Amino acid sequence: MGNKPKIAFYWCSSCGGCEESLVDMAEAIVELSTQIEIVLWPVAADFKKKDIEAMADGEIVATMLNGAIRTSEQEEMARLLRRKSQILIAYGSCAYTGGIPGLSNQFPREQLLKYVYHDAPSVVNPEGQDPQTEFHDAGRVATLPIFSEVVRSLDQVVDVDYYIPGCAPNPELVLDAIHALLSGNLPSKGTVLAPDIALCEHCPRLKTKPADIAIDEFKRPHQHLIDPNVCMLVQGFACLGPATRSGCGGACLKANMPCTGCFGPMSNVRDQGAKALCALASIVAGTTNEEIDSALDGIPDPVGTFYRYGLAKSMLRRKVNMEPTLSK
Amino acid sequence: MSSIQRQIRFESDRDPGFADEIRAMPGCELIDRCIQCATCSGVCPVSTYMELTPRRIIELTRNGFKQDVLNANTIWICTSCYECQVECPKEIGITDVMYALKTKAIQAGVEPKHLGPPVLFKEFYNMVRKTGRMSETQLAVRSFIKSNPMQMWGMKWLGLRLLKTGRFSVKLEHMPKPSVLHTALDHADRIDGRRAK
Amino acid sequence: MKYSYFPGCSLKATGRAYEESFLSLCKALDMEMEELENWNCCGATSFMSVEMGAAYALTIRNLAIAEKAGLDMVAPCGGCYGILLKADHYYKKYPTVHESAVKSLKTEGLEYKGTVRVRHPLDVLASDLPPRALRSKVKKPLKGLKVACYYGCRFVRPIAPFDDMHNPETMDLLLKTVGARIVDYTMKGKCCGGAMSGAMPNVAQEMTYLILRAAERAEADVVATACPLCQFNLEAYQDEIRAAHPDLKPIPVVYFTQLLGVALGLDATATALNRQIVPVEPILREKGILADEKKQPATAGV
Amino acid sequence: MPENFEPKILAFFCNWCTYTAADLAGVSRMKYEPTTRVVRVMCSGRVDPQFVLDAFAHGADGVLIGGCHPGDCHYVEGNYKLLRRFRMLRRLVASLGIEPERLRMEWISASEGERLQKVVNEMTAQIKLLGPLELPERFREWDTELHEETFDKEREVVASGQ
Amino acid sequence: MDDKTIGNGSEEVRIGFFICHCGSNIAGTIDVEAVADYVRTLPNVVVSSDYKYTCSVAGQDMIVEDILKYKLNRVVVAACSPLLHEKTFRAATQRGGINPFFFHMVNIREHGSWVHQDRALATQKAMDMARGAIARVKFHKALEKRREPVRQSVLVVGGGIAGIHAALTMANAGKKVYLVEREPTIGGHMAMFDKTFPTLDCAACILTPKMSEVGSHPNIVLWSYSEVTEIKGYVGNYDVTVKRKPRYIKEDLCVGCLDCIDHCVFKTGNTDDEFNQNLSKRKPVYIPFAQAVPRLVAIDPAACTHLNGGKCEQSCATACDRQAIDFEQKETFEHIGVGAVIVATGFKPFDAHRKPLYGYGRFPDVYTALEVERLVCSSGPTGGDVVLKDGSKPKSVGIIHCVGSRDHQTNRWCSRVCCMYSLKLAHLLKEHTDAEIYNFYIDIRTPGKGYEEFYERLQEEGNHFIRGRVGDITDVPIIPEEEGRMIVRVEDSLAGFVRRIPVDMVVLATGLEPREDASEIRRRFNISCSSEGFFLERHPKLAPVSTTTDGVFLAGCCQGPKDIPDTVAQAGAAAAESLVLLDVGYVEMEPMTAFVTEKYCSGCKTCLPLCPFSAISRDEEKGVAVINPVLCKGCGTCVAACPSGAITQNLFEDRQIFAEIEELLVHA
Repeated sequence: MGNKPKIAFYWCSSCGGCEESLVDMAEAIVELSTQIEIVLWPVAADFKKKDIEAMADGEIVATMLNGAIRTSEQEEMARLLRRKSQILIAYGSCAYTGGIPGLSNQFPREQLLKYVYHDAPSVVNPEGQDPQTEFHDAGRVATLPIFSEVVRSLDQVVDVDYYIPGCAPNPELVLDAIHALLSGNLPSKGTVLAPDIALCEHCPRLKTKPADIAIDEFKRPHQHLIDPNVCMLVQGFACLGPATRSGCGGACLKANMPCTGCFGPMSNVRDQGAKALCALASIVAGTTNEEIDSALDGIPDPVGTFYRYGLAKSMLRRKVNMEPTLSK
Repeated sequence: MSSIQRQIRFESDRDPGFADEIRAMPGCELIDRCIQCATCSGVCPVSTYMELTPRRIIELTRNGFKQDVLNANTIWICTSCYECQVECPKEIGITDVMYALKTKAIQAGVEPKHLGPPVLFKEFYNMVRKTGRMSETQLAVRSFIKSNPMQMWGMKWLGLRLLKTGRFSVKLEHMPKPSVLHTALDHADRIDGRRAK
Repeated sequence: MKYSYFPGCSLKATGRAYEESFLSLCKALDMEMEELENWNCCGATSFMSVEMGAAYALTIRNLAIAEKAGLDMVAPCGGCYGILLKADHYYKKYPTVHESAVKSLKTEGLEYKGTVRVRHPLDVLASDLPPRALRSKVKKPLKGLKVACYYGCRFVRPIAPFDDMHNPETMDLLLKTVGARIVDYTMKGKCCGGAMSGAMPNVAQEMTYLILRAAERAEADVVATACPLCQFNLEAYQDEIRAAHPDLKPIPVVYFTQLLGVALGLDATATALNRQIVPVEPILREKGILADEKKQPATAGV
Repeated sequence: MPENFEPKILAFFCNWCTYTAADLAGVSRMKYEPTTRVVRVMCSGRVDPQFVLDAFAHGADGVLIGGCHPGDCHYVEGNYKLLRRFRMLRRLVASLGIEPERLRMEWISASEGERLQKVVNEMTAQIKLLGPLELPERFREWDTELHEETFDKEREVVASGQ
Repeated sequence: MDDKTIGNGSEEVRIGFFICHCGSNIAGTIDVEAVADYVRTLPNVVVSSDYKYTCSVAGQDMIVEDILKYKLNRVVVAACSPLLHEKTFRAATQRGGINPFFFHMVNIREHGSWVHQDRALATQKAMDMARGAIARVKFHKALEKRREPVRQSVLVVGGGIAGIHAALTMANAGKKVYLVEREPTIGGHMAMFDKTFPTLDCAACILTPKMSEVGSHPNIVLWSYSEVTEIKGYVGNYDVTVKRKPRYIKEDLCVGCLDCIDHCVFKTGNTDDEFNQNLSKRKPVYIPFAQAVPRLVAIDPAACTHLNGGKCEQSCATACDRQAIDFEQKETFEHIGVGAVIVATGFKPFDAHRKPLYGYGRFPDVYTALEVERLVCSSGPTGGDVVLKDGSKPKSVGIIHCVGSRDHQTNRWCSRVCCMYSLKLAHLLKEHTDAEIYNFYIDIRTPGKGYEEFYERLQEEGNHFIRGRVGDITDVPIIPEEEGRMIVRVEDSLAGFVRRIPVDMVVLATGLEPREDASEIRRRFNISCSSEGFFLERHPKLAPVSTTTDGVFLAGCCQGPKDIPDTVAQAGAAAAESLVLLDVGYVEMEPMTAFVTEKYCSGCKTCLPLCPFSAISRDEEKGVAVINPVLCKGCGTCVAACPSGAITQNLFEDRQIFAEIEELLVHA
């Protein structure tokens, strides 16, 4: 067993969906397990941090890390695994671009803690206790990691070799990645392991999009019936398909929902949200501020629309000043 | 015997700071734009009575000939009808310049002490500062006493006519609460174009 | 329709007829005029000639009070109207004026945001009434009465918010509406010399003479004005002018509000015609607009 | 705020109108604040929101986009395309806590050198009041937020492992 | 990416930086040596030097020599605006043996030394800008300019003296000319003038021969009563649509005998004659004036009884023995292709109603200058008799200069011609009436050959010159001699007092302003306007007849007020510029077009509706967008919008711009 390549899976700030996607490989994972040795997988097996610490640097062939980085423990583990691994793969949207946890970059840390420990309707906290990083009781010390101000993607913390996008990634992509890994047939460093072309490429609805499209009004998907055969943009729904990497198989569109952009941008794009915004706004109808604004009013939350998965990795990364500023 | 005077002006006769003070007052900032077209003098209904026409006032002011400007009767003749200001092709606030110059003359104490308008202005000013309102008859009487008491006699018929039509009142009008105005006006800036300390 | 009303000093004295006729007219037309609380003199031309900062503060104080009331502010006196407009404009344009006024207002707990719309009765009557409201109330059209409308300076200078700066005609239109014939003459926007009438009477009277004579040559029966200073100046010195220019015939000078009141059939107190130095009733009777004195009881109430 | 804060305004000027207006301001020797750094593009329609965000991310205190007046675009309607993006972008930028005064779009025609001068001076004054944006500094701060904690631990681990 | 080898191929990037002093224009405000020293420290910079005048021959030679000496493959020059000298330095770069697009220019004069005062800050800005350029030029690629043939024909818009002269010049050089005039005849304003200053030669005598030459020239197609409605394409290859309004006359049949006019049911004129400034009447069927070209009548649909649905015996039609009258005529459209366009659409006289002060429209005997031109003209409404509205001859005439000009309330500019034409009219009025003539002026401007001499002649002829802008014209007399006359109230500013001068006639020297539809025309031809509304030349000194659109040139007063000699000179210049374009025979297209990298294009169609030139189409088979480089004008809008980053614009590539932005913001 000692000769099999060592592979580690780890999770940071994530929902567990990425772990689920590993399990979704089903039989393939059993077959894989004959070729690899899993050295860390907190969800599925009992390995300890000290086991990893005991390894030599670079002893792990590859680590697939999912989840964004928000706590000191996560940063510490990311560093540790980086040191011990030859290849570090950011696995899933959160590790890749910050993902849904990245949306909390719109709020100050204190506000989040206050909500979660005091104000949320489901909270029962009669003493108004706040979590402490250290707790002393009868000579014993219990510690919690530090909760940082800012959520970061994995590559904002440590050097990353490859990215597998998706919320969650689909199993085919993962398998392809692992096979490439095992065969040593790897692309250049920094590559996103998904097709470098937008989702529209394969979208069956594309043929219904006219060459002279002009959007009068953006609509919100939950307020309207959606025609399952017609291009989402033609219907006025803010679909991020044109600005999002394919590889997901168009899962959301198959479920008759517009693409929300979880696979991130193509390689020629630096900021998915800005590009998506630009592409969508460019085809809005109207020539005056009023006309344009009324069309754009259908996108009440631009950050949530264009940076649902990518705020942490976007050019601005986080809300700069926490006071609301725009007067209409 | 009147002696012949030199009419020349030397650079030392100019007071450029004076021109700057006027420029800094509201409505007077554009005097340097003047092309001396003379529309102001042409349209002014009373330019025919002025020692210096409005055009010359602008030219002398922007060059800082303070004494010439303040000592001419022009600024006291101006009725403030704004014809010059609205017709000026360079949109210079000529009437505002006239106001600015009047305040400068009174500040400098060079206003003609017995000419009707400056006497009236000061009486009006004092009365409004005190009572907050202007009482026509009182103002007329006070102004005449200080400028031309004889003229009052000529006005007796006018007084009578007003009395007959119920338009004559010797009462001193005032605001219900003039004290608030006293405080308020005491706190206003002197806008005189001088740089604040 | 409700307005803040800024009478100004003259309307309480020599311009009494203006206030009386204007307020009765408003009443007849369902326009409510609420006199501004503790208002002060606008400052006119005189105050500004002595001290500029206090002058603007003085004027703006009235605007600040009106802003609290939240209504349009009606100033019938041309002098007040012009200076209020200008102060509002300069308050926004010149930081020196602004800062000075802010400091001054603060002592009284006032502030002026710059939202007050200063209006003149000409403007209000011409623009705010529903169409035909005035015409439908006419009881005695001023048929055959030839009126020279005289505007003077301040409605249109230096700022003209509601009329043509060079050829104002709001008053013409209003009086035409009630049946008067408007005569055309070229002096209607020239200065009456009002500011000088006391201080330099000879200058002012010369200016007045030209205006009255032009109106007379245009065969006007009566001159209509919209400013107490113009009215006073054009009417009160006609005897003195005649001393120098015997050719000038007496010509009645009234407020346009008086003529409108007559047309609406308001009574003599309401139109304040008794305050004329040069009486206007004779010509109104001659034209059959007012009933003959002797026949009056017989036609009263018709 | 640092003493003598000189804002950095990244400006995108279209070749035909605003860039030419800036040239005209130069030829007319109109003085304005030395705060702008101009990127010339052929048309304001070329301005990609990525450029704007990249500028902020790299230390711009403000971004100014200058194009032709509506109807005057040398390329017919590039400025309208910009306008549409800009209307959305300003909402996005505002929701990310950047004051709206820091992102400005102006139509300045080739003859409006004076306007260019006014806009630059006005924007400079506004940004001076707001103070520096300093995103690169903030990024550094965010990236090193946990360093004390994690580096110490890492050093411990490394030390104990040896 | 490796900094040393980015750009074209794998060669090492070697940049030469040259900063210009521009005498003291730049060096007076910017420490150019410090900038050069700083740039020398930047990566890939091999040589960095400053020079007094980089655009001089010696300066350019220095660049060429340094390219060879240091094996440079990139050049950055920090000097004036690229709009001025980019071409110069690209050419120098090419002479050095490398592709001209490996060059980039930094504008530290117009955007630097001329607009800033603080030396340290201006120098800092120059360093930043240089660093931005160094960063971007690394990513430059070799580009080639495409050549397109130029059509050998030209469109002249407007048939005034400018259009006439430009058309004849081109036609005489053997080029095909389409001359489009809105009115029924060519001639423009000049045809309305009586005499021309300062020589006093008769306007008609010098203009009409040129007009008939246009009418008969084999190379000129003259479309009067027509308008250009659409223009598409690009320099050398414009597609133009011309609307021909119906004149209700078959042009090929009409011989200009004018019998129809004689036989019109209206025995006298029934509508204002615009050619005579509405001082007389004309019939609905008319010819604007005797020497009109083309000599064709027109029927005015607003005045003609029949065309207004009224009952008319149509005696004009029966009178025409060639059956040339056609009441059924409809507007038609002509489509032509031309290589160049000369816009010569002229001016509009200032509307004197806008200065109510002068009583135009109020007092009957206040005239505009153009009206007086017609009054003094022997072919005018009075046959050259200068009479007032009541038929009498004026004894005293006031000419008011600068009406509407030099005035912030109306037009700020000096209209340039009014002083001289006022002098001319003063002379003519004196000659016709022997009246006292008063000129009321602000300044008399006579900068032209023989102009000052003409002024002097007028002074000697006994005309009065009063320096003062008139403040009032009134009919209210104050002394008996003023009774019944207009009184001009003016300050004689040289005497220093106000004067009242009674006159019988007032002439308003109205200025020149852009035509009302100037901004519509400007949009149609894709050219710019200055703030006052005259068409903007590309450069006031160096490209006075060119516009920001290549191949579109300006002539005459549409570019700004000017007199006839200047107009003709400018028209000649516009013709010469057009000839250069046509005779070279091809145009080089700027290579800053966009292209699609197919493998990145998802075919999402975002770009398709964005191109105003329809340059983007979709290859349905491949499912990708395709840009036609001939139609692409290089705006870059599609590039910004492409959500895949699949479109690249030459010279404005994302990586170039990103590099520039990021380096501009690093503080040196």
